[in-house]
Amino acid sequence: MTTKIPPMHEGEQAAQAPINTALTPEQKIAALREMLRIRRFEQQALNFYKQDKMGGFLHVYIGQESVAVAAASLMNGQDEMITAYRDHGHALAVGMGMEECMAELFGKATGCSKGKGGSMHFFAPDKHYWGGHGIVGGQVPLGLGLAFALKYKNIPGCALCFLGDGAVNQGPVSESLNLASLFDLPLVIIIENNGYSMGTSLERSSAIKNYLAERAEGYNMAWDLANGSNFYELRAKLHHVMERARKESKPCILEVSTYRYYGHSIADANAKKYRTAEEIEAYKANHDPITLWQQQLLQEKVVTEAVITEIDDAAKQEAAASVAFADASPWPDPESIFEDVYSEINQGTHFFSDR
Amino acid sequence: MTTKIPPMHEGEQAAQAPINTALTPEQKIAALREMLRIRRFEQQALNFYKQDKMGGFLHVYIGQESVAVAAASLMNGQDEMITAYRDHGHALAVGMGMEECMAELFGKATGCSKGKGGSMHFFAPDKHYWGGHGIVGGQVPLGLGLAFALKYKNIPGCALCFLGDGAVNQGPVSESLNLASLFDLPLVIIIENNGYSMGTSLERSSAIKNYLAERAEGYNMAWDLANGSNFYELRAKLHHVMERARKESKPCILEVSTYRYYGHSIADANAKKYRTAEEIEAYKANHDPITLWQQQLLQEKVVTEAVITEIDDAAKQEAAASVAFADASPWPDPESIFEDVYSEINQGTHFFSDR
Amino acid sequence: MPLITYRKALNEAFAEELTRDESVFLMGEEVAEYNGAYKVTEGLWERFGSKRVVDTPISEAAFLGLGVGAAMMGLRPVVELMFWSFAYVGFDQIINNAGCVRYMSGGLINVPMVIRGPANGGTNVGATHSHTPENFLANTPGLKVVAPATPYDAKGLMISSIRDNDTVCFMENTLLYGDIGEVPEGSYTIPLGVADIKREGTDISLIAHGRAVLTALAAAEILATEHGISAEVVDLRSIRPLDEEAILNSVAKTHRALLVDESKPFCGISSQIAALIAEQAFDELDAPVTRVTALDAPAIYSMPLEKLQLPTPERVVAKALTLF
Amino acid sequence: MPLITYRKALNEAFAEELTRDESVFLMGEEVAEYNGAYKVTEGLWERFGSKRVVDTPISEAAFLGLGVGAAMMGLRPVVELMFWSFAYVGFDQIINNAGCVRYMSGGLINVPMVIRGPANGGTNVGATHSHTPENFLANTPGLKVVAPATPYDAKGLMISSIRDNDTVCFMENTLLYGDIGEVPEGSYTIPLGVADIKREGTDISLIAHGRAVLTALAAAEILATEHGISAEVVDLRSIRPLDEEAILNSVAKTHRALLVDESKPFCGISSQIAALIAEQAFDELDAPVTRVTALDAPAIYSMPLEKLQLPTPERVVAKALTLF
Ligand SMILES: Cc1ncc(C[n+]2csc(CCOP(=O)(O)OP(=O)(O)O)c2C)c(N)n1
Ligand SMILES: Cc1ncc(C[n+]2csc(CCOP(=O)(O)OP(=O)(O)O)c2C)c(N)n1
Ligand SMILES: [Mg+2]
Ligand SMILES: [Mg+2]
Repeated sequence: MTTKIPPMHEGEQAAQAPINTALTPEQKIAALREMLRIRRFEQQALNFYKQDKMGGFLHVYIGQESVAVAAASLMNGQDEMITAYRDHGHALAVGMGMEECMAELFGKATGCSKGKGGSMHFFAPDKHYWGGHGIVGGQVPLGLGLAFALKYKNIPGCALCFLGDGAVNQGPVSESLNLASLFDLPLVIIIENNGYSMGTSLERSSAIKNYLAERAEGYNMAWDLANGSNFYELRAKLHHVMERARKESKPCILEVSTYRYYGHSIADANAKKYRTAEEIEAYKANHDPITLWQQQLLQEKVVTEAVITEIDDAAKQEAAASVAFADASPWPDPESIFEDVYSEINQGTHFFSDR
Repeated sequence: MTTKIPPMHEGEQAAQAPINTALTPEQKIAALREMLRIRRFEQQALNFYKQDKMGGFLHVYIGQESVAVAAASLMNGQDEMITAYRDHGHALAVGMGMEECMAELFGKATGCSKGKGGSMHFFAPDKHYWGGHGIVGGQVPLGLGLAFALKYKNIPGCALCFLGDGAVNQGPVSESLNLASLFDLPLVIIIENNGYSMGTSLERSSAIKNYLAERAEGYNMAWDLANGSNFYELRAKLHHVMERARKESKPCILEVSTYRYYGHSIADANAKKYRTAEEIEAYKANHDPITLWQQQLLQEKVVTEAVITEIDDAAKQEAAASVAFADASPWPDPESIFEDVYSEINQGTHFFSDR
Repeated sequence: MPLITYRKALNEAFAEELTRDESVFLMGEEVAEYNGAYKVTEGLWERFGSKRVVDTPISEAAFLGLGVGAAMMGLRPVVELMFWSFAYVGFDQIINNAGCVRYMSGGLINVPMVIRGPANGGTNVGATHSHTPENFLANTPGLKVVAPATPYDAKGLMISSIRDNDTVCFMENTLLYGDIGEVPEGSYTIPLGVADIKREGTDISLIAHGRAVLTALAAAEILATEHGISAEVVDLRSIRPLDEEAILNSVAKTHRALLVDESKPFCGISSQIAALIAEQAFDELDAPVTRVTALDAPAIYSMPLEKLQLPTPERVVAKALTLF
Repeated sequence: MPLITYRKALNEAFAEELTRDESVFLMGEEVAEYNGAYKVTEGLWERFGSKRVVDTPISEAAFLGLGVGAAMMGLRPVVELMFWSFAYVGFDQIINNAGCVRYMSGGLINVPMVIRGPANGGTNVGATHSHTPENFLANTPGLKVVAPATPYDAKGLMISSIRDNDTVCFMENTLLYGDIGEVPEGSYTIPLGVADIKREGTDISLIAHGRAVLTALAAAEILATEHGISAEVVDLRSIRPLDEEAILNSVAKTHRALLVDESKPFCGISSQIAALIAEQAFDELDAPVTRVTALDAPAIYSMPLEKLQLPTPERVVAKALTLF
């Protein structure tokens, strides 16, 4: 007997799921706006990364925007979210501001982490957003802890924990599956399967029967698949597993097929070597989640082309403004290196310094 | 489609497996002798542990002897073996001497590890035996490496890697399953499922559908189950998966149901708290692998009661002699603390000492 | 004051805090139904139930990470490592999550967790089970590290650690669990970062943490009775925050420093204290700062040799005499 | 002599050893088809094939353990950690397996493995990606630790490390990969445990490893030209085995020691060197042993601040001047 969740609300049927028919036009437009905001934000970040306005890595989410936006659209104020280093999309989706995020990329004092975390380490606990984690798979045990805390506190929410297809092979992820199932925790694990971990295709990183999510079977845990290009399907499937987590306190894995257009990070010199240009273009042409959502909304007459352009222009302007904000913001004070290490106010007395 | 190995040579049929019909009476008796030697060795160790002749932990294998003996009986000089801290049985089964093993328990210079490793850390590379590892699950990645080396060197052997039912939940174990399957390594993973990890029953430690070994499915890896009380079945199933590893370079998991009579270690004050006396006695009475093998051999007229007694007495004497040897052996020289750290002869020049 | 064991002192600290604060829970392998491998959590599962005292599978990485996640949400997990030696299978969770999240979030997130368990050699369990990683932990800005030597300190420091808003790595010692000392009933705290002069003296400072404090005290007694040397014993108690002032004051008084440390010498805690004294009390020193540590090899199993591998009062005395 | 990069020097070492010894293989994430995240293994997969240059999934614990198991069987794995920061997810394999198996087997088993990758801050990747765990590794008897500062040293030390019969932890640095220096063609070895005087001097010893050596050299130049102070720069090259003699000889000559260390100060490599000098060269010292290290906080992301967090020539000069 499989633990796969029985088929429901897939493909064209997904629009009919109650969670989707309940959407107002405003909500549908809001989802489009969020996706566009993420894309425009990251495109700006890309530009300024190339101009050396930021350092380190920049892992862009472009191509995957639907996933974070669908998940965030279902959060009810009692749910929690955590993800890996490809975290800008999730951050904006839960409501973090472009300015604080861009300023963080610029390493400025006005950044969401005061310039201390950088691209991989965005956090907004007030928005139920727990990062932004740089070590592959490392966020999953933490997500388990979020789910544990929800249950412990009798809060009927769920913890949404995102990870990549490559991350599934980290040991702590497997350990977490066992614990989540054993303890019946409201943990929703979302594998954003974009087919690659850096330059390694799924086939070269993972021994599986058919799907990564199928590993849930070994832990007697429910699992399902979703098409990341279909916003309605994503919402329907996510809603189902989130409700199951909230109401029955049961974990599951949802594997979402998606794609990233850029290299692993912007430092990825090989971005075009392990994939063909055709593969990338085919995805952009046929599966782009934003394009498809726009088409859907046009078809539903929820928007016109003009409205789309208006929303997009606003997103572009907001992104440009966030760059201006970041650029104009001050660097953190050198003394701030020593701040925020420990929770005490007067930290100087508490730890070693060579100064 | 399941990756479970189809039923074959189970229960009473197992005696008919070619690998078993090929056994000479001498070989059958040898197997009995090995099991009895392990049991008598450990009973002696137990006695002298209680007399403070040894320190630390003593994890006895009594009740599980058939597993290591069946596996060792199938090793062909090109196979490798590795296990956890409950390692005396495997050590004796591959041919380590009682004297060097007992002396190691006594912490003597004549011990197999010169008194440096202790009960949990027996090694005999010349006998293809790679330990004896104290960190739960830690031997599994190493076993993966043994299998990797076999394949790399084009040696048509297999690596036998034992672990407990509790150890299955360590992350590096899952990682190793993926790698073994992805790289097609000749790794035979044997879960000695004795129902408990310390005081925790399988149900309290592991979320599974039916069997731990079933987790192999998620890695597209073959798996099977074996009854640890049935020596013929163990051999038949082990032989099948070992041959598959040797000839096709394919990994698998074999889950063996077994039982330990004593507490987790001899320091386990709770040994009788998490299991009922009835459970233990029922196992001893109905499932003891040595008793059952003796009955089998009596039935086959391979042995008489007298022969059994003779073999057993010899085992007892050998065990007693190993104690005498260990007791009479010298302590290691204090200077030897500094030896064997690094491979250089003149180690003193190479590392820090406060002396 | 009641005389109780170090083990019981810890147990009382847990019971106090479990009672006082609903957000405190204990977690680890065998901590609940089995009462703890070393019985430190004895009776607590019966008293507080499965929600507050939680048994786990053998998955240190996952349950340490669970602790971090739960702590970020405001709970106060007290996570047991059956041995600190097992920390290495969950080391990423300790260093990168517990240690870095506060900083990387610009102070938005606290991780009020205690990670506890024994960290010691001397029990014939061989190298894999005898690690003393307090130096790795204390090296990591963001983590706090505590190592009590007495039942009194164990209880007071544990209560403080549970109430602390940062992750505290609490280093216990299986050889001390049975030690008996005076411990007040009820709650009391000992602030982290305050060393304790366990014996006053004028001629040499013996500086130690954990069980090495007892070795130092034994050595001080021998130095006094057999050699007429008055040794001061400074018990660091807390390694990070470190009470640098207490160390420097003692050295300014005695002008000689000998560090006693059961962990390995290369980049050990004693290296750090030696470096501190060498830099900041150079002019006070009448003799080189010196140390007695674990002999620098993996922990040996053999019973008599393992005893020699850890600092003994005799080795401390012998080394001390070279400074006069 | 050809002028090549540090990266290329390492690449040549691998190519030499892969050619010379069939038992050598490279393994790690993206080391083969992708040429290595930092291109250190560029071209080797094409040249030596998938058997000798092996891509892995993101499973450090498993492939580090695989390396140990294969090394026990006589192979010579050279395992890449894309960053040494990722060592913590496989730390048990490094400390308990690579570090302890030889000892626990009474010398029956060698583990001739190299674990390599960059260990440095300074590249704006934040705290999780900027760890420098050479002190944790060097603390562990059984492991060797090497940290070359120049292309020449990188190649010679790598060849020695691959041929060494123990596990060598090889600490590279992404900021050095592009540095150019003279490197002989073909094979040559630099023995582990031999420091190198990178600049002779008489007034003060600047002692460092890895990239801090370059910082020390820059500082020495400033001290010479602007302050008339002659600084000797001791490059440890190998941290364990440690060339204690070279350190002590230099201090005996200059009577002043300043340690420059990019890692965190608490129980860092510089603590160990300071403790060594304080104990063994006490009478030689005309001033306290002192240090310049990474500022003691998790690595900050912000670009200008991260530069300040690591030792700079200016900080070294300022500190050096306090010793005169
Ligand atoms: C433990 C660890 N190993 C390696 C890395 C380097 N690394 C960062 S991301 C990545 C690939 C992850 O791929 P995937 O999980 O599929 O996520 P995606 O990048 O596709 O979103 C690797 C190897 C790391 N950060 N942490
Ligand atoms: C990483 C780690 N965690 C915990 C322990 C302590 N420990 C030793 S054995 C054991 C139970 C293992 O049970 P199982 O795998 O079923 O093997 P069995 O003892 O039954 O043979 C535990 C928890 C350890 N040695 N290593
Ligand atoms: Mg991916
Ligand atoms: Mg078991």
